[in-house]
Amino acid sequence: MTELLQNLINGLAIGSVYAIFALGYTLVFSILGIINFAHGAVFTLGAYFTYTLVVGQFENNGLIKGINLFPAGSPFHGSAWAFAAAALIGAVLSGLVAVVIERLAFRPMRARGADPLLALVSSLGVALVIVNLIQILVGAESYSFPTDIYGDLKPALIFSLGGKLIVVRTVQVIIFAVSMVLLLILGYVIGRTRIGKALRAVAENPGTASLLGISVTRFIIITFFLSGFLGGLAGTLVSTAFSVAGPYFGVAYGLKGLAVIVLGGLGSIPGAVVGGLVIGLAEAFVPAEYSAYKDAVAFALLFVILLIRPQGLLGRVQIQKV
Amino acid sequence: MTGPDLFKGHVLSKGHAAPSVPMSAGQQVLQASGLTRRFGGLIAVNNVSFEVRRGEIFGLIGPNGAGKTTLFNLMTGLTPPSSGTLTFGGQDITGFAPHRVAGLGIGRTFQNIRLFKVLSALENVKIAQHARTHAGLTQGLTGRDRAEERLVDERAWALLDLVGLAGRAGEEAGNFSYGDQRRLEIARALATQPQVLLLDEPAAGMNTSEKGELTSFIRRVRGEYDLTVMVIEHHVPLVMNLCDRVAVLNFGELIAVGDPASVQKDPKVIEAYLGG
Amino acid sequence: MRTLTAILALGLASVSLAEKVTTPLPIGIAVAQTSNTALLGQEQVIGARFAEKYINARGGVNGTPIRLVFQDTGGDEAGAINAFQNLITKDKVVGIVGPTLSQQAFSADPIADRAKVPVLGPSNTAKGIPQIGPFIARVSAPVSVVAPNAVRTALRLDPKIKKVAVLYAQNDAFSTSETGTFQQTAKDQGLNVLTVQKFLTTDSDFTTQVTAVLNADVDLVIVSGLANDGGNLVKQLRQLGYKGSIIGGNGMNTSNMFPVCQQFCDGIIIAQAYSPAQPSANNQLFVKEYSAQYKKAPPQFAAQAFTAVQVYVDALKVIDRKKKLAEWELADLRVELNTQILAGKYNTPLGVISFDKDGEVQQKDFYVAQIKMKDAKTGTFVFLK
Amino acid sequence: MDFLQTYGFLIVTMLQQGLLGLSLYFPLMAGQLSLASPGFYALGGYIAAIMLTAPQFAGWRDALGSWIFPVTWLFSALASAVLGVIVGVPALRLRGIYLALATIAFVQILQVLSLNLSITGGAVGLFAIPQAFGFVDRWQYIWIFLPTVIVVLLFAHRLQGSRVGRAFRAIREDELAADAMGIPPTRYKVLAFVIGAVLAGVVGAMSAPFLNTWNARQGTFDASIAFLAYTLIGGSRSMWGPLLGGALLASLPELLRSLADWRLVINGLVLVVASLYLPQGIVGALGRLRRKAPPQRPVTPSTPALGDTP
Repeated sequence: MTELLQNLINGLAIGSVYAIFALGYTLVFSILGIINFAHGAVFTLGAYFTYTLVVGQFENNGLIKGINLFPAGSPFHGSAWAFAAAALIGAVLSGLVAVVIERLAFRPMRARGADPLLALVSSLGVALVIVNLIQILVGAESYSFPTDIYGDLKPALIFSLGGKLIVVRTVQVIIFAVSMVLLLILGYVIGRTRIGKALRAVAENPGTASLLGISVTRFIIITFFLSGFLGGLAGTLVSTAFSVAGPYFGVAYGLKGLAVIVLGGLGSIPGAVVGGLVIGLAEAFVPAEYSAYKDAVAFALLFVILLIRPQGLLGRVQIQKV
Repeated sequence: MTGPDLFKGHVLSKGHAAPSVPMSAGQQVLQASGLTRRFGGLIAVNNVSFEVRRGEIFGLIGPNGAGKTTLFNLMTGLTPPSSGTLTFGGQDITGFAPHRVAGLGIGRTFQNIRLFKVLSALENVKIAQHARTHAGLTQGLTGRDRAEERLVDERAWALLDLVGLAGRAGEEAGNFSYGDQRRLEIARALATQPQVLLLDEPAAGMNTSEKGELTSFIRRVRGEYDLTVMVIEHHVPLVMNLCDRVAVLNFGELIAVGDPASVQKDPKVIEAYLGG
Repeated sequence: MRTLTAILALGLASVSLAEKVTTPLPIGIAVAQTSNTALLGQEQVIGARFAEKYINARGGVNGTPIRLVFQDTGGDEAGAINAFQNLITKDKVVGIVGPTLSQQAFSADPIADRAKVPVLGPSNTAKGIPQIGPFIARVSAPVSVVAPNAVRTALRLDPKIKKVAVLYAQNDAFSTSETGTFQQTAKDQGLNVLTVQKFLTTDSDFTTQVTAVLNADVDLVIVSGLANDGGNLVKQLRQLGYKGSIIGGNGMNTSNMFPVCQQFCDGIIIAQAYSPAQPSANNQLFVKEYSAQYKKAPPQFAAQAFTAVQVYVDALKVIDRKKKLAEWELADLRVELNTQILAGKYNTPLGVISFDKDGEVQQKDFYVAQIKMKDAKTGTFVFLK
Repeated sequence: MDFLQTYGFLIVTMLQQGLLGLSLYFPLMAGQLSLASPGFYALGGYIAAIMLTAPQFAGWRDALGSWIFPVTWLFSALASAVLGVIVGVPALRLRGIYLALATIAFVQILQVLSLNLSITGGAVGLFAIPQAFGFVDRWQYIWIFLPTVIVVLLFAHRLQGSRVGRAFRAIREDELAADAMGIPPTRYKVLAFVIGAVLAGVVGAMSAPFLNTWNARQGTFDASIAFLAYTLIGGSRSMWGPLLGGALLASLPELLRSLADWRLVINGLVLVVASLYLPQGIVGALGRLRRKAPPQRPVTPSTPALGDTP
């Protein structure tokens, strides 16, 4: 029983990060029908941006040092607000990078009406460039955020239940809360606002949308910005919980994110959330002695769900007109 | 007028041609009973029963959305029926996969033309001979398919001749005009060596003189190849001119079957077409 | 079949033209400068570069300077083979230091062995590396001899230790073989291994493993992992309230771990093949100059790369005294160099080392250190006698 | 000679990667985007590595001598075919990107398995693999890989002109229409998938001695994407495309070797630029320069002209 509860907590925390990360993937897919492999690299970038702004110190192996926005002695130094500001700026910068990626690596392809699969290769190229640039600029080391990043909060809440310990890490709570708030905001934006309705119209049918006077290009840019923002923020959240684990940090998330969006249904926004939580929970419930197989869980689930329900948990069936 | 030696007496025909069901003129070839298809809450085809007799040209008409194409899809296995049965020459073929249906001898064209667009006209017609040939991977790799390949090639050219496209055999099918694509699609359907040919709006997009040519063309192939033809068509004069019998579908239900003249006078048909 | 085989194998029989040795003396460094293995590789690059400067400033090989030729192996097997072949035929090096990973060594070392080019593995610790061939040796001691010291030291520091949890990165070749040694040592010492947990070097969330450790209520945790995952694991263990002792494997013997586990690194007992505290004059000079340049004590990977270069230079000095290096044919020199490497004794930053007939390093001193953190950023490995 | 010593491995690697590109091409002939090749490549390599190193097979090795190598290829081919059918039959019901993702999942699952099993040597993998036919230098493996490339190209060429090849093309262009024209899609999709699987498996078996070692890093997601890049950048509509793409992209990091740290950055840029400006792939772009000869009508006087009515 306690184990169940513990697994539930762990699964929800990691699952909520998978969810906001995967949302970025799925937004782009829903609009353009392409999978942007550079999303994992943007995730990594987000973490590095925030770290650079907050801590501003890298070791010797790279070419640049960081910029500390809140150096010691400045008013916000070491406060949770400084961190929140840095995380936000980091996410915005990630969003801008995503927009640049769209401009350079996707738009020329779209103009030509090329095979959407080529976008896979193109975005892989972008990921390769980003990851290796990070390595050249700041080196391959890992970094952790300072432990006081969330102010005076205790690192964890530990209580005993029926003789067994239950551990709730503060970062887990923060990650979960931030993710949920973000999802609610996003849900509102997409479900209720004009921008959201337009986005859905573009996703539904780019042709009709442009007839309705919606500038498709503008919405693609907005979509990429949102996608990069979410990816970058997910990177920051994960790295505060664990560490900024080197330039290749995002690759594993990129791959798992893929499993998440297919599980939930490609292009489905609630699907990304459900998929993220399902995979997070499934991994948490892998018994410790089989933890070696944990990474196979997401993919086994993916394989099975594709065979039973190819459109994913919440995806819609595409009816082919004969 | 005898049909050229395209399907009969051919080396290829031995054992590979559609199993010939003993049928004499006027005997039923296809029989649908109670065919029904639902999509979600919508009933596209509702309890439709009819029969098609050997050698006739059987027209299927009805307003847009009446379920004509769905009925074709049910008959060729592209869509499995929700209920009802379909027999072909006495054999129950309900729920058969499309390639099995084609193999048994029901060929078809598509309302929205589904040629293999980037492949040449010649290749389109060669591909459709699949069920009538048998060379497997090993024969293909070892060159033991040469005799068969030559015949496939000859037959493909002959079919292109038949529809007047032999001069453009190497061109990509997608580059052809609308009318030529329709004709190529008929040639392709004929290449499957059908006993029954289903044509889904073969005259769509054609002008009056082309329509006239099409009518005589369909008649001619029917005679030459001993076919039974079923055709969906909107253009009423064409249907009346071409078909031996006509069935009318409205909102998924069969409202009339008979010779063109009597169907045209049927009050239910008039109501369906004029609205009410 | 046999004749066919002979013909195929002969092909263009290896008629290699006689070539003299070039100066400055080229020594090949084939380590991972790109890919996610670069975290280890870049330390090796620094260590080797430093050795080149250090040695040439002291007259190189009896007056002849050395020149290191770097070829990136990337993180994969094919990259390692390409790097080796470039070094052997294009760069005409006298010997090679590399590659970074044991898996790459299994792939690339046979190439050098067949070409009769000596190889010194700077960081390959898996079983079977020196046995690849007569030209393959390594300066990195296998895990089986390094790890047990740490357990013994931990027991000396806290004789009450009884219950142990073992954790290891199961996708890392080094960690999986190290954990076997740790578990065996723990049993030999009469300890009770209550739980064995696996993780991946790519993992970042260790809540599951940590909870299992806390529930087992152990007083010693032994972690075999690399800097990032190991550091993260320790951080999470401490954050979640684990109070007992922690032993870190050799993969965590790097100051790269400090930015990851920060103040929580404090107290980790680490088995070391290299310690900056090693008292030899040689090492102290190395540490002093290295720290002056890089503002931190040399990590093990850098020290081992340095050592490998030094071994080449020391062996070359001996050969040079017998017959001037410039007079050697390259192919002969490589063979002679290999013989000399295995014959010699070297006073390196790792202490005094020599090699057995297979090429396995015979290291006198192993070390156990405990990490002491001054603050969240800076810490030191404190040598435990 | 020095050239062969230095670049021999690279040249053979180019052929090897070209072959792996081709292993994606066969399913693509039938319109199936499968990224499962690295899984079969890994499987084939493991089978060869185990047969060549495990003590249980010592008797076989003694009895067979150099024949053991072709035997490993055969076993890898068989195992890949069987696994290909087991995976292919359910997975090939999926289309497009969904199939691609399912096959990626398959590769991932195999990789986790090979990391955890003892027979595959865990994370260290298998090593000290004997050299095929007593080869010493890497370039000598050209005697295995070059004939394989030629055989595979001949195979692909014959296949394309045959009834089976036509069926593949028909399914690629329009699965539904192909079905309605009498072609059973599932059977041919599985066939195309299995051909690709067998090729990848055999290349794996040949590569284990070539690389001297085999481990779980051989069949990864990265490899899936690399093979896809070979095919798309080389050109997916001609057998020359994946071969050329594999050879070029495999050699690119080596050609850029002098750039050291920057080489993967440039490599990435090349991928972006190539996919942007060569949408049909290199071979596709070249193909547009060349006009195809119109098909020749067979001269068979016995056939009566069909359109004529007497």
